Amino acid sequence: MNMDKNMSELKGKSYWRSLNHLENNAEYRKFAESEFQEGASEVVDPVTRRKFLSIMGASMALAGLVSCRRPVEKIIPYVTKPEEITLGIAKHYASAMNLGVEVFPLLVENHEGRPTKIAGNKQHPTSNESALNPWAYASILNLYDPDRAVEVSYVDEKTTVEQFAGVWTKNYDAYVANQGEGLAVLSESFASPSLSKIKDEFAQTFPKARWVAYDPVSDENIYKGVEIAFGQKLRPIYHFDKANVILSFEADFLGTDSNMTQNAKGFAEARRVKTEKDSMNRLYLVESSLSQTSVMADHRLRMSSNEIGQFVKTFASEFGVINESIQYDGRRDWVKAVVKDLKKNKGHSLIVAGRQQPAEVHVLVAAMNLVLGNQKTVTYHAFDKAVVSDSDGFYALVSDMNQGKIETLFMLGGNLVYAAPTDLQFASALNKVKHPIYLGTHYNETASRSEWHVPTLHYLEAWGDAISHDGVLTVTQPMISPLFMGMNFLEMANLITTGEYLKSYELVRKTWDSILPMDIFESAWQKSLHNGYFSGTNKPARVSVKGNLNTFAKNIKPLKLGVDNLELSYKLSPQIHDGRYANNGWLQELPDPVTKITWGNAAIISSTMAKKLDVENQDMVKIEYDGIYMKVPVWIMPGQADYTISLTLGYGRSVSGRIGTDIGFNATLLRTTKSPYITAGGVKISKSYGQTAIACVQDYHGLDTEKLAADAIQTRLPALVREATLDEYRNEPNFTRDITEEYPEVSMWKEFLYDTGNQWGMSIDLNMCTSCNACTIACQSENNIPVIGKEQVLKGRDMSWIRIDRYFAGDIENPEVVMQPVACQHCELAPCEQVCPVAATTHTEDGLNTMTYNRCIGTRYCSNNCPYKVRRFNFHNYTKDTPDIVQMAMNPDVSIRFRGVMEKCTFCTQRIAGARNKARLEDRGIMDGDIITACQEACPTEAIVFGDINDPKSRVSELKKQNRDYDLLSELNLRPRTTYLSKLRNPNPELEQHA
Amino acid sequence: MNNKLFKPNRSAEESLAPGYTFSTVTEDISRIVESKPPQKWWLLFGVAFSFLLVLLGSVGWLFFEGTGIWGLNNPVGWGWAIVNFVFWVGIGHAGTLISAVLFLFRQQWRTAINRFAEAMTIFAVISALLFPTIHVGRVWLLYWFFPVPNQMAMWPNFRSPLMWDFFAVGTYFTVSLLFWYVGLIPDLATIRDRAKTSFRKITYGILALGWRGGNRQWKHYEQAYLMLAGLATPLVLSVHSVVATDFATSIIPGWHTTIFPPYFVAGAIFSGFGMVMTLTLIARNIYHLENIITIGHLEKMSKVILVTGSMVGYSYIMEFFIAWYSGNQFEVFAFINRAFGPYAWAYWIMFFSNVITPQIFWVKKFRTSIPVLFVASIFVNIGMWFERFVITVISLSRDFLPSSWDYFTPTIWDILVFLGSFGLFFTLFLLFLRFLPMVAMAEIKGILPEANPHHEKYHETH
Amino acid sequence: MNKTLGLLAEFENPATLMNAAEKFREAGYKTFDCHSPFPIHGMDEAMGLKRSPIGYIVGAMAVTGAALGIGIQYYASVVAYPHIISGKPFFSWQAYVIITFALFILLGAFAAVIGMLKINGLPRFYHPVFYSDNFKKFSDDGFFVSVESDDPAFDIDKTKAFMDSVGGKNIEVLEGE
Amino acid sequence: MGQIFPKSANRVPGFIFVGIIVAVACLAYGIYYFGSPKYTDVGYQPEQPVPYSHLLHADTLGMDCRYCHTGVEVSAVAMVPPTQTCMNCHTMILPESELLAPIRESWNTGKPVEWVRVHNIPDYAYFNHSAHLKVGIGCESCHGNIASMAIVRQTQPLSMRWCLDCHKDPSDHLRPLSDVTKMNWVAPANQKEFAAKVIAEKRLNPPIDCSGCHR
Repeated sequence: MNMDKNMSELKGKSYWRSLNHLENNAEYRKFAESEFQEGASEVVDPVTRRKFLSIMGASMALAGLVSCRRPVEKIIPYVTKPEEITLGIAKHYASAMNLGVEVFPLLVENHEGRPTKIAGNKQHPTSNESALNPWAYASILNLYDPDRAVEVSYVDEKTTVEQFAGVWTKNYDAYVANQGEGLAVLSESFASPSLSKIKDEFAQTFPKARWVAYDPVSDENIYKGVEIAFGQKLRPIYHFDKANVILSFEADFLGTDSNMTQNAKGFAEARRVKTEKDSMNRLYLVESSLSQTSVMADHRLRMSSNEIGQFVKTFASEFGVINESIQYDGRRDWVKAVVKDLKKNKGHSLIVAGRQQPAEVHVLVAAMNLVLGNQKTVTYHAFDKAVVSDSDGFYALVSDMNQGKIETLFMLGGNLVYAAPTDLQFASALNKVKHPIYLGTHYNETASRSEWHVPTLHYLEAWGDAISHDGVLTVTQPMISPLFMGMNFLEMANLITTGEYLKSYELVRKTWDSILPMDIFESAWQKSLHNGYFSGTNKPARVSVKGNLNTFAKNIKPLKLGVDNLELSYKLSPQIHDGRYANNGWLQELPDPVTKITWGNAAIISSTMAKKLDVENQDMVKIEYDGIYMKVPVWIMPGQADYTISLTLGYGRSVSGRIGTDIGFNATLLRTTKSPYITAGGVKISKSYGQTAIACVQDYHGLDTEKLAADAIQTRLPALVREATLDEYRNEPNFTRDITEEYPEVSMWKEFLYDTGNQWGMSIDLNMCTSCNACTIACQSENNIPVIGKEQVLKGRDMSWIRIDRYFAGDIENPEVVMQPVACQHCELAPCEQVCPVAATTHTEDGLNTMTYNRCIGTRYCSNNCPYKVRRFNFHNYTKDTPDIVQMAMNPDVSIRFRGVMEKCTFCTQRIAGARNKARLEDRGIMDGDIITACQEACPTEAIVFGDINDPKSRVSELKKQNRDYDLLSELNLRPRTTYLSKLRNPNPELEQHA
Repeated sequence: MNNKLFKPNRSAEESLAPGYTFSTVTEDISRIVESKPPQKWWLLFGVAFSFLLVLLGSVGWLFFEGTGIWGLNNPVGWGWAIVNFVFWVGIGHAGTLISAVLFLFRQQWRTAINRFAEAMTIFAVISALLFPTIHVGRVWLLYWFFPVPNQMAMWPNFRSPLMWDFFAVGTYFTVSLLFWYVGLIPDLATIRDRAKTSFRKITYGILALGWRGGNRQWKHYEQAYLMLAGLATPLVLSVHSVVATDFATSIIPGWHTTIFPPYFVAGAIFSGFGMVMTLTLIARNIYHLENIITIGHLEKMSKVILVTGSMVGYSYIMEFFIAWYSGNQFEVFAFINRAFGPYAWAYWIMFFSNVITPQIFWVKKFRTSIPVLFVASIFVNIGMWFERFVITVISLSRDFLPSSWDYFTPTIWDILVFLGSFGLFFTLFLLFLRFLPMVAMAEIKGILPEANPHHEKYHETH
Repeated sequence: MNKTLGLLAEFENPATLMNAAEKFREAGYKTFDCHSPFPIHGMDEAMGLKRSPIGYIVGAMAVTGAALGIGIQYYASVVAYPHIISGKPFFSWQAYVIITFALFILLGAFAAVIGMLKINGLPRFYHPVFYSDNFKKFSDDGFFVSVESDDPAFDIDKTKAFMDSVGGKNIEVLEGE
Repeated sequence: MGQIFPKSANRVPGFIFVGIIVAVACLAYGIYYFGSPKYTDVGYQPEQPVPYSHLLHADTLGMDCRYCHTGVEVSAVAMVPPTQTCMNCHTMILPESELLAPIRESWNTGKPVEWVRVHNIPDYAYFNHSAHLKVGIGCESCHGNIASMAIVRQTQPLSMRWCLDCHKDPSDHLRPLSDVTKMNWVAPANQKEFAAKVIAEKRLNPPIDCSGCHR
């Protein structure tokens, strides 16, 4: 992208003014239809495409009549074409997304200035290649959320940003005068230099005012623990790539914990195995509820969350971190073996604990890591310009609100009326505030109780910045001028502090003026915009244990759980986070990595518990905790600790657009300030009446709990997901292929030889897949896969082109979990093709199994005959009522599928075509790496690799040469182009006999 | 070979009650077409027609809303629609079998029932063809099945069993229609010649094509009829074999079986005779044809049911054996799952109705008892529908990858369309009873003793 | 104005009809016909008719059908627009057998029916014999011999007498335009 | 008297038989002829908001296609030029012309000119201009001799069969890259060898599988 472009353009994106007309839709649509011309035809594109297919009936009813005289179609060119735009060619710009103190550096794909797809920014030092997590991927859809707040509202009347600004400036001076008495700002945690700068100014301008940051779910306990242990405010960053042995106390570091993508990358590097000679890391995991991380566990111990505290102490005393001798009657052998293993790997081991564990635990963990000399595997960094969640501050603020001490409260983001712990009664506290002012993306629970509601701009609509833990400055640049009126955090914060309404661009520039070197500012700035960052450093702090740990350790007291004294733990939803993505269809329909539940949540309990309660999946139960109760369906999961219940947060939103409202059950109702993550003891559960249907994309209502099926699965599993321990692998390197016998191949046909030109293929390393779901979402975004809603999912019609199959092996209470991503395998002898009566699915010479939507008449025979069941059918016209604005998220290079048409993974054929054409224009062949499929791009562990298997040097060929390579359902001899690398585990030999 | 079809019959009794003369045969059968239909007919017709309306309604909704209104899901891409298709096609087979195969084997008892057995075939095939048509996602593009040149330069894929189906069943329908009509010509002439009103004269006159019953015509007529029978026989066997290949050529465990074609054909004949039995008993009862359709006929049919039923039973057991013998875990599971999985109920309904029920026909008392025959025939119909359900749905619901297993539950629309197809079938059938001679008069006359020029009674007269 | 088109005589049963047929043949009548409600065994011999050629027509057409079938399939999947399908050869003849067979039967059947009608000169709605009201009975229980005026051996009086002599009843002269 | 039908009735079946055959034949031909894009699309020549003449610009003035259609060599779409492009010249040339009023209006109001699309292919068919130009397929092959048209009209069916014909054997349409925008281009005598050479050199293998155009 040409750098010498003048900024006003990038900023103004003049050609996007059109979208400001979005409110009056009629005019907007007319304009949209006109502004973008066909081939690159944009906003209207999916519509026309769909319209086309729908009238095909009429126009094709006569043989050969594809195009009878069509309605006159208009081409409307630009008036002045912005020179960085070439119609039909996507542009990529660097930007970034903030989620709390986390930064996701992005590369945003723009079609004629319309962002359609985001991916990680490879160039960015703290980015993991192009990988992201599902939240980041799906955030593009929030930009086009039809339920976004579109206007500033004052009580019930609609007004404008300017009016709001005006009103505030009036009161501003008064507050300056009284030093901000009765003024408070409540924000989410953030790591933005500009915002921190403004926060400091705020503190100066209003000494008596208060600015509190609070997240419903945060790493606060970790920070606290570290602070207690080392006496300084530090943030631990894990370097799994340097760790050979990892002990995790309920840390879901490959799942919903912070820095998941980086963690996954590091972990994968330490685990990746190319030959039987390589070594791989070992993960010990102790947890109460089966987490995503458990997929990778070599040893998993099932233990209730509060017992873990005691367990940690046991370790602590083993390491001499505390001099209290613990009577631990559990798996002593386990402790011994693990301790031994950790000690053996001093400096190359790592102990982590989950954010839900109390600070005391983290104190001990931090200390132990120090004792083990793990300076490389975990580093501690000062919070540079980051503001983190501070619960106590928040609680204090709320009590002040209750006492009417707060007159004006600015809430920057968040949705605390919904998300604040129930005992705070935040809603009623808010009523006591004279002027509650809310800056939020949606009209939601909080907005409905605020005097002012100002819409938040999407991060791709305004400027912002961020700083990652290692001090790298990252800039968030807009891709599109605001679709609706609103402000972003910077603008609002600045307005509050200075009383004047400045655009985010100026604010960011101001901050960066002070950071970037004066002399070369302009070039440095341009460079940062191009690369998306400006390199900086934040050296790890030198740490040593301060104070006596024993005292803290004392606070950890185990307690005996029982049927009527249960433990209840709250987890972040892997799909909709703390509820902020509740209105995001992609995420709602994304299956939970472990439970495979979509569109809602359930109380997860162990089968033993279920028997005691005599409940089955979907039965409603009543969960009670000090006087408050909620009714919720249960879902029985293997590996759940007995006498524990886990609930995911974020569901049961009462005010959240057309998608998120009343989906699932609100766990926050039971959440208290005393025990925000783990309510240990005092929780009661009882069977209630009725059931609630739960849309689970696998094992139909726990179908495979049925004996017959369960056995069948266990017999099939070894061949489907091939697995061995590292030692077994070393002893017989060819175990993978030996699992099934090879049949002599006899055919009645002379088969087509795919031996010339490019031959596309894919390799998926099961040893790498953490089931993070990034591929599924990335695919959905790339290929315009529709969202079909709970009913349809319940009917078993989910549309995901790449799904992640999850199987349990072994003991139902202590299962081993395996994950297997399955998309179209592009069999060379594809059984789907021969059965299609109209040749709608055929094969290309370069080995793609293509699905021609516009030829398909929908007999569904191909799907029946697909042994992998990867084909997806449009049972209804799923895109019928997709709002125009959502259609702006559609990828113009992929057709929208109409009702009655089969669809499936195409190996991103549009990207292949693009690369082929690019190569042609540059007079060269396609090179390895030219084509990256959406799923590959998204994979944080590089488990998925796509390429030319006809080129022996390509990455994919290299992988397929490995001795762990195998075909799924090889006995069918379909010659799939997607092959798998078998899974390995690295158990501790000393523990195996016990396990 | 001697191409005289209606050899005089030494013992016409077993095919026809004694005491019939040419004119009484004509009278008894033609009367039905000429007189107002009885109450019962109106009653049945009313019911049938209202079901037909249900069909039209639900198909309309189906076209509007898409196949999503059915209970189909991802593993189970074919549900009741295909089940019904196979069910109806199967029914059809008895008709052709009776008229063509029994004809070639010189089974004279066929003459009493072949006419409406053939009619049944045609209407059954119509009901059958309905389903593949409506079950596709985009009905308006069905014409892509036809190999016609077009601007897309596209042609159908002749490797697809559905394509085979399209041709096989299409041919089957056409041939059955021709066969039926050819058989009708002499009887239409009879109705024409008895006609009182000019309207009837003209309509039946046109339909009869000016038939004069001259021997010069009979000669070619018989030859043609024989030819049609000869062509229809391999056809009828092939058609259901082809339908079987829809399943047999796929790779789904429980479908991928070489036994399917013969087993489907046996099943088809079985179900067909079941339906003929049901219909015969109804027609017999409405029009009091006890003398023309005698217990003898019914008994013979029940014997066929017994035989084919046992063949089907054999296949069921054989499937299990082969699955076990193949040692292929997927195959083995597919069958165990049928009998003991979540759909076990369906399997056992099928097994009881198709294998156990017919066994009662070892006893003559049952073979000759109208109520027993009726109930049994109903059971056969039910059982055979479930056989197709078991094959189609159960196999699909649990194939290779357990992750994709799911359970199929029909919606109201599945049910309405199915019931509706009965409406279509019976409406057509009742109209046939009303307006066309339901028994082949010419053929009946042909087997009367008097039909033989060398009959002793004539020689006395000399 | 009415002209004589032929003669019609009724016989009471198959036996007499058959015996009459033999007589007519011996008397050298060529185009006379015996009408009966059902085909009578041995009548062809009695009338001295040759075997019907329909079999050959059917055979010929059936083979044409088969050729057509395999032809279409070859053209479509090898010549017109070859697609790679399940890695099978473009000409997967094994898969083409069924449709070939279906067309074999289809055209055969059409040949049988159309051939039969053609040879029998059907449909023919108007025919001299229909002038006789009595003739109606042929489709019920009547047995008739008709001799048309174009028969070389036809002579109104002689034939009438001959009919009477071989036992014909209610002999009628068929007259019409 | 027993005759139901008059003697003439005997001829009716014959007539009907022949009639049906004739009718079917006509219908088939009718659909084949009137239904094909050759009939429905070729010759489509809509009125344009501005009487822009390719004849004048491309032929008389000899402007190259690529002056206005800038996307054609780099992108899937050739791109209809923005008003700006017109104004580049028409601020000086005929600045007052009545005919150019819509252009000036668009320039002043910023409201684009609404041209009527002439060459249109279904949205599910992905055509790429740059790919075709790069291998030496001339504009003329698909658009006809645009330079000879005062008002643009469609000269080719643009039907799938038509595309495939060329994809199966492009040799008649391959030109030296220098000539792609030439109009009235006549193939040299050695066209066949030339084409063969190009195909070999560029390893041309125009896709005829579905995903070549449909995604």
